Amino acid sequence: MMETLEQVRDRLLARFPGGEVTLIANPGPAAQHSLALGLNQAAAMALFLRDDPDLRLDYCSNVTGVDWPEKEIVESTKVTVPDPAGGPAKVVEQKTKRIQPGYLEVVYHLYSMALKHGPVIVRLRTGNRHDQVTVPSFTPVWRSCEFQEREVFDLFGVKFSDHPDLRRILMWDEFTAHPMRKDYVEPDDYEWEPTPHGTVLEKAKAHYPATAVAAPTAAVGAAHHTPAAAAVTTAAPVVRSDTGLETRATPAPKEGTP
Amino acid sequence: MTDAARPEPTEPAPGAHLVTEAERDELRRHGILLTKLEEIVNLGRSKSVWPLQFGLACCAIEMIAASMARFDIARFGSEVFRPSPRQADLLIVSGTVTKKMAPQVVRLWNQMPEPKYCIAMGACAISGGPFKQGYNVLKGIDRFIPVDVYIPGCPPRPEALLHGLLQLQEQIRTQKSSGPNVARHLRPGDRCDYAVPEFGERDLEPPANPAVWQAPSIVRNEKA
Amino acid sequence: MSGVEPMFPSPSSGAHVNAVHDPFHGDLLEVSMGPHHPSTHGVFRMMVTLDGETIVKLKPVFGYLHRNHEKLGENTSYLGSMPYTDRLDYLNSMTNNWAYALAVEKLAGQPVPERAEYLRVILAELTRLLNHVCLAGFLLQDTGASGTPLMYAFREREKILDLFESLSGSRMMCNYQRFGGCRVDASPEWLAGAQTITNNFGRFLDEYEELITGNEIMMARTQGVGALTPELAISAGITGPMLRATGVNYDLRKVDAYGVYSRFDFRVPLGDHGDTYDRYMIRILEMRESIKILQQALPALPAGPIMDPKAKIRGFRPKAGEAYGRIEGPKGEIGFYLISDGSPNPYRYRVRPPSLVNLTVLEDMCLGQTIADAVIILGSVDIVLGEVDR
Amino acid sequence: MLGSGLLQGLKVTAKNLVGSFHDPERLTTLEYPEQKAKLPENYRNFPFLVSENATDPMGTLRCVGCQICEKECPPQCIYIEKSKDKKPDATGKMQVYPVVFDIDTSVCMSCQICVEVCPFEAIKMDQVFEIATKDRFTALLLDRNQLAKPNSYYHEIHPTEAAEVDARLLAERKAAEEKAKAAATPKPAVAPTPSPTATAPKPPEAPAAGGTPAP
Repeated sequence: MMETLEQVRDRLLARFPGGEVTLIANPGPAAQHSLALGLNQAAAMALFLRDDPDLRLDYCSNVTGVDWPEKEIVESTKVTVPDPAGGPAKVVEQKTKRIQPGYLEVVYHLYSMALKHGPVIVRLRTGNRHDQVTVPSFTPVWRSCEFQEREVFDLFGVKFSDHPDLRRILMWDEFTAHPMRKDYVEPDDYEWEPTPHGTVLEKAKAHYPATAVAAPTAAVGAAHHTPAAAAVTTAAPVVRSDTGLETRATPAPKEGTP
Repeated sequence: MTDAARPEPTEPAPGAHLVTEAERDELRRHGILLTKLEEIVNLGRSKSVWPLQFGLACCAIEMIAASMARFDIARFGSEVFRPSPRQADLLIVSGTVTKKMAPQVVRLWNQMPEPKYCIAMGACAISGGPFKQGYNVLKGIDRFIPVDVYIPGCPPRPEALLHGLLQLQEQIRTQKSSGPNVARHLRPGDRCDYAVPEFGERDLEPPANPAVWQAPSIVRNEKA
Repeated sequence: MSGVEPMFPSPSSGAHVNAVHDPFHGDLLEVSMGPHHPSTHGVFRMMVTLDGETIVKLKPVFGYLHRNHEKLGENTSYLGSMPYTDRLDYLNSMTNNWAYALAVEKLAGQPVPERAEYLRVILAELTRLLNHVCLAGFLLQDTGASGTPLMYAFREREKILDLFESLSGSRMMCNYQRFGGCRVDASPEWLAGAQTITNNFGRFLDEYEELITGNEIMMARTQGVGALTPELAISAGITGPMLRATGVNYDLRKVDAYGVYSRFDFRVPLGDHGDTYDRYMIRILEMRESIKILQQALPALPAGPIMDPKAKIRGFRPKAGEAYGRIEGPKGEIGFYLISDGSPNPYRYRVRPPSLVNLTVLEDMCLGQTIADAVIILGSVDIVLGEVDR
Repeated sequence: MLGSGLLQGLKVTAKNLVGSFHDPERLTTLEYPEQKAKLPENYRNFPFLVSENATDPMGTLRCVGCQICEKECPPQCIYIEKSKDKKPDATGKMQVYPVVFDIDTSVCMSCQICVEVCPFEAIKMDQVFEIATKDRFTALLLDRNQLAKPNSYYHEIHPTEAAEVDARLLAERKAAEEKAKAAATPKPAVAPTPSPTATAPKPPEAPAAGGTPAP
C-alpha cells in the first residue's frame, strides 16, 4: 500500500529544505489529490519521486497543461466600524474587487510499474501567462514527457527549460498562437454555416452579404408564418425561401485572396 | 432500319445525333453496337478508375474495407490502389483534412495526371464534419480542389463508397469532349495547377482558393 | 534546478541535420517519409536521416490529423464528447467509449450496474480481437505480404463489426457507452451471435498462425528488428502489448482491475526480446486470452438493468473536481483527464493517447536499422493517427 | 526445414481458394448494387422527422420545435426556428411547430444524441446511405419537407423500437386525457369548456428541466 500524499509531502519537505510543496485537495468524488511543487527544486524532487525505494514512481503516464486565466473576484467582507459617536459598532459590508492572477499549470500523473501503485499527481505552476511561463522539464527524468511536454508547449505556451527538443509538435512551425488557451480566438473562416447558433452564428454574421442588412428581416420573418406564401415570393436569387435561408449564387466578396 | 422504327421527324439541330438513342438501343438489341469514339473512351475510363492509396482518417478504414473481400471494389475496376499520385485517376479524400495537411493534399492533386477525379468521402472531407469548429480543421476540401462526388456519412458505409463510385462512373460515361459542357480537364484555362496554400501565422494563406470555392451565402434570422 | 542527468537521453535533437559531406563515408541523406506514404498508417511523417541505407536519425512529425479533439471537448457537453471519442482511435471505439465513461464516472461518483460492466468487458475484448487481428494484417502488409493476411483479417473483422452494428447501430462509430451504463441492451440473439464468433475465432487464429507465424520471411524480417529494453520502455511510458513484449508485467486489467476484470481468469502474455516479432506474438497470444475472457463473460452475463436508474443523460453536471480514468486499450493505456468546474462542459478535457506516447521510442528502435525496417517497426508500434494527433 | 513455413502458408491460401467455391464462410463477397445486405434493425444513418401520416406530413409532425436537439447536437448541424403561432397537432392539441428545421447532412455524424434527448419521439434515425451527390450546398442541406417521413416508414425500418414508441405515446395520451378529465371535473362551473392550451400547455412527459428552451 502506498503512503498517503501527506506523508509524501512531508518527506519531500524534509529532504528538500526550503522547497515548496503544497497539497492541493480535489473536492470531487474521485478524491485524486495532487502536489504542487515549487519550480526551483521541482526537477530534483521529481528525481526523488522516481528513485525513492518506497515510491519508485518510474512511469509518468500523462502530462497535460491547464490554462487558468485571470479572474476578477469580488469579495465581500464584513467590517465592524466603531461608531464615532460612541454607540454600538456597526457592521458594514465592504466589497473589494481584485484580479486573481492567471497562470498556466502542467499536470503530471505518475505511477509505479515496479510497485504497481499510483497515481501521484504533480503540478507545476507558472508565474503568469505571459512572460513567466518557464517550468523545469521532466523529460530527463521520464522520457515519456518528451512529446507530451512539446504538446503542452505547442498548445498552451509553457516553456520547458532543459527540454532536449522543444518545438511545436501539432501545429505548424509558423503558427504563433497557443490554441488551447481559453482566450484563443479562432481564425475567421465561417463562410458556409447553414446551421449556426450561439457563437458560430455571431462569427458567421461577419460573412453575411451586405445586402442582407438592407433586406428587411421583418418581411422574412413574416414570410415564415405562411411558408406557402413565401414560396411564391421568390426573388430571382433566392433558391429556397421555405427554409428561411437565402441561397445566392454569387459568392460573398472576399478580401486579400490572390 | 425501317420507317416504322423512325421516331417523329423533328427539326434536326445542327450537330445533333444522326442516329437517335432509340435507334441505337434497337441496334444494340440486335447485337450491333453503334457508338462514338468519345463514348467508348469514356466507357473505358469509367471502368478502370484507379484510386490513389491515400488514407486520412476514419473513413480510410472504410475505404480499405471496401477494397477487401466483403465489398470488393475490384468488381468496379478500382482495386488498383496506386501509391503514387502519378499513376492514379481518382483522389478519394477519405477523412478530415486538417489545415496542416491541406497543402499536401493539394500538392498530391496537382501531381495527378488529367483526367482526374475527386471524391470527398465522409462528412469531414465535405465540410469539416463534426470537427468543423476546430481551429486546425479545413472546412471542406472543396475550398482548394474541385470535387466531383460528395459522399455524406460519418463514416459512409463501404456500400456508400461503392455507390459514390458508381455515380462517378456515370459522370465519366457522360462527360463531353467538346461543346459547352466539356469535361473540366478539357476546358481552356484549366492548367491542372491549383494554388497550394501556405502556412500563415494564424491560418492558411489563403484560407480558400476563390477560383474553386464559390459558396453561396446564407442568411439566417435572428432567433427570439 | 537544472542539470538532472537524463537516464535515457533522447538520441538526437533538433529539427534538421543538413547533409554532411564526408569524403570517407559519403553524404548523409535526409528523407521525408510521409505524410502521404502507403505504409505510415495514415498521415504520419518521419524525417529520416540516412547513412547509406542505415538510419542515423529519425524525427517523427505529427499534427497532420490534429482535429482539435480536446478543444471541441471543452466546448461541448459531457455527453456530446462521447461520439467524438469514437473517432479518436477509430478502430477501437468501444474501448475509447469505456475509458471516457470510466473517467466521467470517477468524476461524478457514478456507479454502474453489473450487467453493463459485463457488457463492457465483452465489447472491449471483442474490440481487442478486431484491433489485434487488423494490426497483424497491416504489419504483414508492411513486410510485403500484400493483401492476403489483411484480407483474412478483415474477413473476421467484418463479422465483429456486424455484431457491433446490430447492437449499437454503427459499424465503427459505436457511441455505445453512457455514464452509468450502456445505451442499448444486448438481446439473446446478439449474445448467441457473439458466442458463435468467440467459439470460431480460435479456429481462425490457428489458421492465421499457420499462415504467417512460422513463415521464414516474416521471421527474418521481424526477429531482432527494433528491439526495446524494458528499462527504456518503462521510462518512456510505453504501455500495452509493446511494453509487455519487453517482459514488463503491467496490464491495467490486472493492476487496476477496473470493471469486473478481477472475476475472470486470464494470463498476461509477456515477451522476452522486445523486438518486432515479440510484439506480433504478444498480440496473437493476447487474442487467445481475450477469447478466454469472452468464454467466461458471455455465459456469466447477469440479468438486470443496463443503466443506473439515477444516471442522467441530459443536463449532466458533475461537481467541481478532477479525475483521471484509464483502461487497458488494445494499444495501451488510454486515459481521460477531466476537470469539472460544475458547468455542463468540462473545464479541461484531456486524452492520454497510448499511440503518441508509444512513438516516443520510435527513434531509439530505428537507429542502426535499415530504412525498410523502419516501416515494419512503425507497423509493430500499432498507431492510429486519430489518436496520436487527436 | 527451411521453407516449410512458406509451404504451410500456401496450404492455407489454397484451402481458402478451394473453400471459396463451396463454403459461404470463405466467400464473403456481397455483390453490392444488385445484392444488398440486410441492415440490422438498429442501424442508424442520419435523422429524420416522424410525422403521423403520409398525406399531410407538415401538418402532423411530432416535432414541437423545442430546440433541445439543436442545443444538444454535438457538431451543431441542426437549425430550428419555431413558429410564433400554434396549430393543432395529430391529437388536436395546440402546439408550436417548427417553421424551419434543417439538418446539414454534410456535418451530421449520426451519433443519435438528438434521438436520445428528444422528449417527444419526434426525431428518429433513418437508414438511407446511398445519397452520394454532385451538389454539396443544396442537396446535403435537408429541410423539413425532405426530413419528414411518416410513422409507417419508421415502423418499416425499426419495427421493434417503433412499436415500443407507439405504445408509450398511447399510454401518455391516455394519461393526459384522464388528467384533463380529472382536472375538468372538480370545477365544471368555472370553466365548462377549457381551452386546450389552458389545460394542457405541455405534454405530460415533458422534461422537468430544459423542456421549454431557454431563450
